[in-house]
Amino acid sequence: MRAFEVFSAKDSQHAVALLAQHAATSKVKVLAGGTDLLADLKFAPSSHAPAVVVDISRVDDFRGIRKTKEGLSIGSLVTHTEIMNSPIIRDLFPALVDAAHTIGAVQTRNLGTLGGNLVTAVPSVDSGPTLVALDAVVTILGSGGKRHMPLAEFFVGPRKTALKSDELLAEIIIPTENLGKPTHFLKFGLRKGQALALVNVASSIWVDWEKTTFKAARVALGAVAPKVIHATSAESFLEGRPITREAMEEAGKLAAGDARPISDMRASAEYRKDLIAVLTRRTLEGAYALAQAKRTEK
Amino acid sequence: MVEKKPAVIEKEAQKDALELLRAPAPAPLVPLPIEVLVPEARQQTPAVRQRATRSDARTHGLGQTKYIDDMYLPGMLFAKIKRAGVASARIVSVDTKEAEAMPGVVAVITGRDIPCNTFGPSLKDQPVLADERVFHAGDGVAAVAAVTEQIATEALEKIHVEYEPIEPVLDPLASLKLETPGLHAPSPNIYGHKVIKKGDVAKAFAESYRVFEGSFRTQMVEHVPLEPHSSLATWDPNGRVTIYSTLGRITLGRADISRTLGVPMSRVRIIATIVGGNFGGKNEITTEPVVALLSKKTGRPVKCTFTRPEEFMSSTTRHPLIMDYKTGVTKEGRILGRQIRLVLDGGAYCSWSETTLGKACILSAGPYKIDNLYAEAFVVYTNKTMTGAMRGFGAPQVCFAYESQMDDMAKALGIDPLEMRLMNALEEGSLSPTSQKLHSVVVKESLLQAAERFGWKNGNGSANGSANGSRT
Amino acid sequence: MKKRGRGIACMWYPIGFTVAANPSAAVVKINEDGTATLLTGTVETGQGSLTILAQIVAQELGIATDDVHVVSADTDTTPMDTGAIASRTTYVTGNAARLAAEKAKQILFEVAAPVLGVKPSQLEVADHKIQVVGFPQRNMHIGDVSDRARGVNGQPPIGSASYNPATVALDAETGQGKPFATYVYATQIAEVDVDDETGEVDVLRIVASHDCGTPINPMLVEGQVEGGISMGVGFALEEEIMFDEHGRQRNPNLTNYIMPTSLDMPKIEVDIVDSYDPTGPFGAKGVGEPTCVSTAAAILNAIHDAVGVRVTSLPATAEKVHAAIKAKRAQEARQITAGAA
Amino acid sequence: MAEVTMTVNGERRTAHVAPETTLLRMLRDELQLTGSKLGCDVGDCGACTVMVDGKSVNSCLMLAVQADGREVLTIEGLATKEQLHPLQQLFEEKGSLQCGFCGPGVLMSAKALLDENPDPTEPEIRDALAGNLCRCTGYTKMIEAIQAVAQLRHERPAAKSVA
Repeated sequence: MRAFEVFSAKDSQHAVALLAQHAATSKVKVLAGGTDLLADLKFAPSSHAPAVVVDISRVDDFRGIRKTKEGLSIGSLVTHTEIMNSPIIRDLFPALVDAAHTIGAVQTRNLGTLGGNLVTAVPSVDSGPTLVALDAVVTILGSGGKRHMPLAEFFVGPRKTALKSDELLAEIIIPTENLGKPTHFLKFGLRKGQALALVNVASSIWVDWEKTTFKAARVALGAVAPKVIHATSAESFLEGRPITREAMEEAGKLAAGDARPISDMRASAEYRKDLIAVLTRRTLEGAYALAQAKRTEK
Repeated sequence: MVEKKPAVIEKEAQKDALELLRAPAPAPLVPLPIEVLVPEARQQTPAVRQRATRSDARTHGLGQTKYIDDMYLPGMLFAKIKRAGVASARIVSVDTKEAEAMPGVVAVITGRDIPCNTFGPSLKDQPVLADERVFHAGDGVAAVAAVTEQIATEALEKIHVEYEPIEPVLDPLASLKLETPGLHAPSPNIYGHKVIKKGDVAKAFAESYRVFEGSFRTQMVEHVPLEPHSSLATWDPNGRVTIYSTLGRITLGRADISRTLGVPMSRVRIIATIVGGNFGGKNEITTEPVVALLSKKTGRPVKCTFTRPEEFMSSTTRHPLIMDYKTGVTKEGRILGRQIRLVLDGGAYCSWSETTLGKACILSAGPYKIDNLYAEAFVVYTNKTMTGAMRGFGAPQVCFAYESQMDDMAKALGIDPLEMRLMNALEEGSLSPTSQKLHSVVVKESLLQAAERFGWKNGNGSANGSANGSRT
Repeated sequence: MKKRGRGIACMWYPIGFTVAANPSAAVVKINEDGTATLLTGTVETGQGSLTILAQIVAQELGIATDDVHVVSADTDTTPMDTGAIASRTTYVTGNAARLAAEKAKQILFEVAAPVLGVKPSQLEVADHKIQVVGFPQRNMHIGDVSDRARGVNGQPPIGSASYNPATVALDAETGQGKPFATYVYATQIAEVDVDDETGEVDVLRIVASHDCGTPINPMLVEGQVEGGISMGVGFALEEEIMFDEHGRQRNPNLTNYIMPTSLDMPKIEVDIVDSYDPTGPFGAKGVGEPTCVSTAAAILNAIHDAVGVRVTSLPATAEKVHAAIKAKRAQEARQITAGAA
Repeated sequence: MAEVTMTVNGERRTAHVAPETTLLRMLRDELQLTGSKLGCDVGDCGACTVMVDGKSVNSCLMLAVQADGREVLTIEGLATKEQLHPLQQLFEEKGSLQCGFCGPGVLMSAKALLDENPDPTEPEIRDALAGNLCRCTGYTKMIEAIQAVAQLRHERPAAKSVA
């Protein structure tokens, strides 16, 4: 790797101060888990190399998974392994556990963080769809203070987020009204281990058990648009509709229509659309099965 | 006396306990000895058929096996090679001044510094570093020796090469039709051709109940040894060079190194340590002449280890094949005749293409008794990564074709795929496509043994069912 | 929906170079304590060839694998070898090593014969001893004989030999001739699940039945077969170097060049076919390359069996299988329409 | 230059490294612990796997300064002077490694797995090894060896505390 200076932040305030201090004059990168950043920097040409790296991996106030009055807060430095092992997440959102499990392999999941994954903002970001389907909100910390925004808006485009140069992603909040909302995540990759997503889909639903209809259905798609998107036509189609296989099938087709995939070396746009249709239906089936299971538990 | 003894022991035990309390915390419990219940296979006679452990198993497990990249000699420099990045071009100029001026850079060489800049296992069409012409994007054009790997890497950006691009030929079928002169003019573009001819194929097709035709293609793949190519050179004052190398073939490697360096073989010593995977990919020289020349120029040991991208772009790969099969059979499923045409994408240089061509052609009929055969194979240059030796030398490709067609024919004729193979399989004393009388032939035995283990006749694997795992 | 299928593929594969001479030479030194040292120019590249060669020399000398130290891969100290290529080490280098050991052993027989009161031709080796054929109780420890050879007879037991497979050049026009000394044969059967909505292929199980002549070391033979199958799985389903329109590789890294991980590998069951080649060392042929030859064909036939589509180009990615299923359905739909009209 | 102090295989080690130095480079170049291998340098192959504070990580994807003050276990620390680790013993007996280059990483991943889950199922073993690419073995005999070590713990409960 090309030479750079490393400044290690002691806490979140220090991290923001370091960013503000260096971002004005040098090319700065933030180091959390490092799995994406260091891999990127290894073969980077000189034009892309940072002069300064702000290491936030020891910022403890970006850690922790806890229930707050806003909902479930997940610190940006929570690793994928911690998500997989968190009793509260396993209980409330098994889909988040599944999503974390599809990222890299054990070694990268031990290092890689939720915040780091989201900040890459690659269209195929594996942590994205489930959180978007749960209407997650992010907390951003900067020299100007704190601000919040929906995760869906945090993603701006391929490798682009709403973060300003002196800002950091502090936490991800799943709002109270969605705690325990049945959600299902599926990723389709080119192999089973260490797979990169051709597409990934997450659906979350509430069920109106009296009418057996969908309520507040959310379908989020990854890797098929410049950023993670809501399949809005599928979502509005499902609202209030009786839960049937046909409805899920139709939602799949609509979601495929909402997707704007590209053709690249991994797959063609056409194939990605076909996968979206199938995976959307399957995530809806999965979410409904989970809803039924939760209901029986009670 | 009798009563006193326990008292003493008790007292000593107390003392021990007190001492134990004062002692530092005990070291973690060491693993229990694992008793070897059966006598160790390595110590048994007779030795053959023993499941003896490997002689390198222990050093492997301990992380103590020294691969080339684990070797450091005093004063050693690190070399990196600049890759062309263009698939086809004439080199107009190579400017190394800026790189040479970098602090930490000790020496730079280009293709013009190679005493004899051609090598190859059959055709000597490959340069150590390209000097006049680039034939594929992974060609090296210059090399740097520096005090650290990072400085060497950064110096590559400071080497400026001016190219005059030439339209690359990427499609082997286009290359097949290419008017001479070919890519490597004056050599023809089709640089290898082979025919196996036996019996009368036209007559066999005329007598066949059905004639099946199929066309099959395979892709280019990489060996992916986990250990990247690496070599380390050091000269002694008698003008003798020792090269530690990941070569799988040191004798022939020495001939190539001696030739390219213009040094007598008696002054070249090649040592291959344990190699971290080969699969055919480490069967010819790559960085060895480069490190030897840089070491000579600097008077210091020089090591060069491929990056993973170089491993893909600048070592050999498996030949993509385009395979046309035409096979005539009787109603009962006996193969009467087969006609085959193979086109091998030979990449930028010959490398082991001749061997691959020959084996692919000879093996293309499959392990079957076929009296009437016409197999023809061509290998052509393209401006892609060079193709060479890789586990199977064309056999996995042709097996995919002949066994796919076998199943298609079995299905069309309503014959069980296992039965159709058994009916046609080579037997002891059968004549091969080259009319060689074969011995120790066990095709049928292997078919029956695999079918038995699989439960083929019980219908295993044919029912619909759910999977054990899934990517989704 | 997952559709189950099975596919079979068999193959043949030669040992050694095509006609071209590919000799190996070897030197065996029997030490004064009855252990031995083998010098060989071949290279250990992971296959376990040094262990195999040690076993061959040990067998010839009646000693154990552990008693043979192998020095390899140094052009200054080891004899010529064509190298770790063409599945030739066990057969060609193995034959050379066996012959070298036999020559060294012959010296021991000549030393032991007068002591045991027989002719050298009446001696044999067994379990660290040189003994009279038919009278195993009349024996000497191999170390004692070796030490005697050095200390009394003044003839240290060293043997050297070379071996080159017997071939006949191919006719230039018809390609007829004997390109290889011997061949191995094998069958693999694959069981797969194909998701008929996505085209995803799960390889569940591969049964492999391989001929290698006498398995010098069955454990290492299994290891070769298992590894070859993993390469075959990648060849069948995932791996491909891709190029852009300028001829530059698009995926020269392990992120985008998709090779099988532990999660992508099926359960593998290996059987070694009973076989003996009289031209090989103790009946052995070889096993390196042929292990990866029939895997792709077996998997592609299993896909065909599962969903009725023939994918004719590798790798059979999920996308390719999916496209073939779609095309088949479209064709079936057209046929139904045509039939109705 | 940054001063980095960590506990490596039970010993306190200090080195002065450039800030951009990865943990892998520090282990190999500064501490002469060359057991951890560089196979891709971007976290795909797993040949550089070591344990940091009890968790397996790609040492090529961690800066040495990030490991400052932490506990690092490499392949060189797996055996004691008297005794191979059961994983090393079983990998040897079962012929689990061939060329051996991936071995140190695989063994560290296996060790991390058994530390957390002494009795893993086959799918769990496969999942634990998914970050370690091997081209020689098809992973078959590695999985068998890990299963055998787990089995050993059943037979010898005392072995539980040591692996």
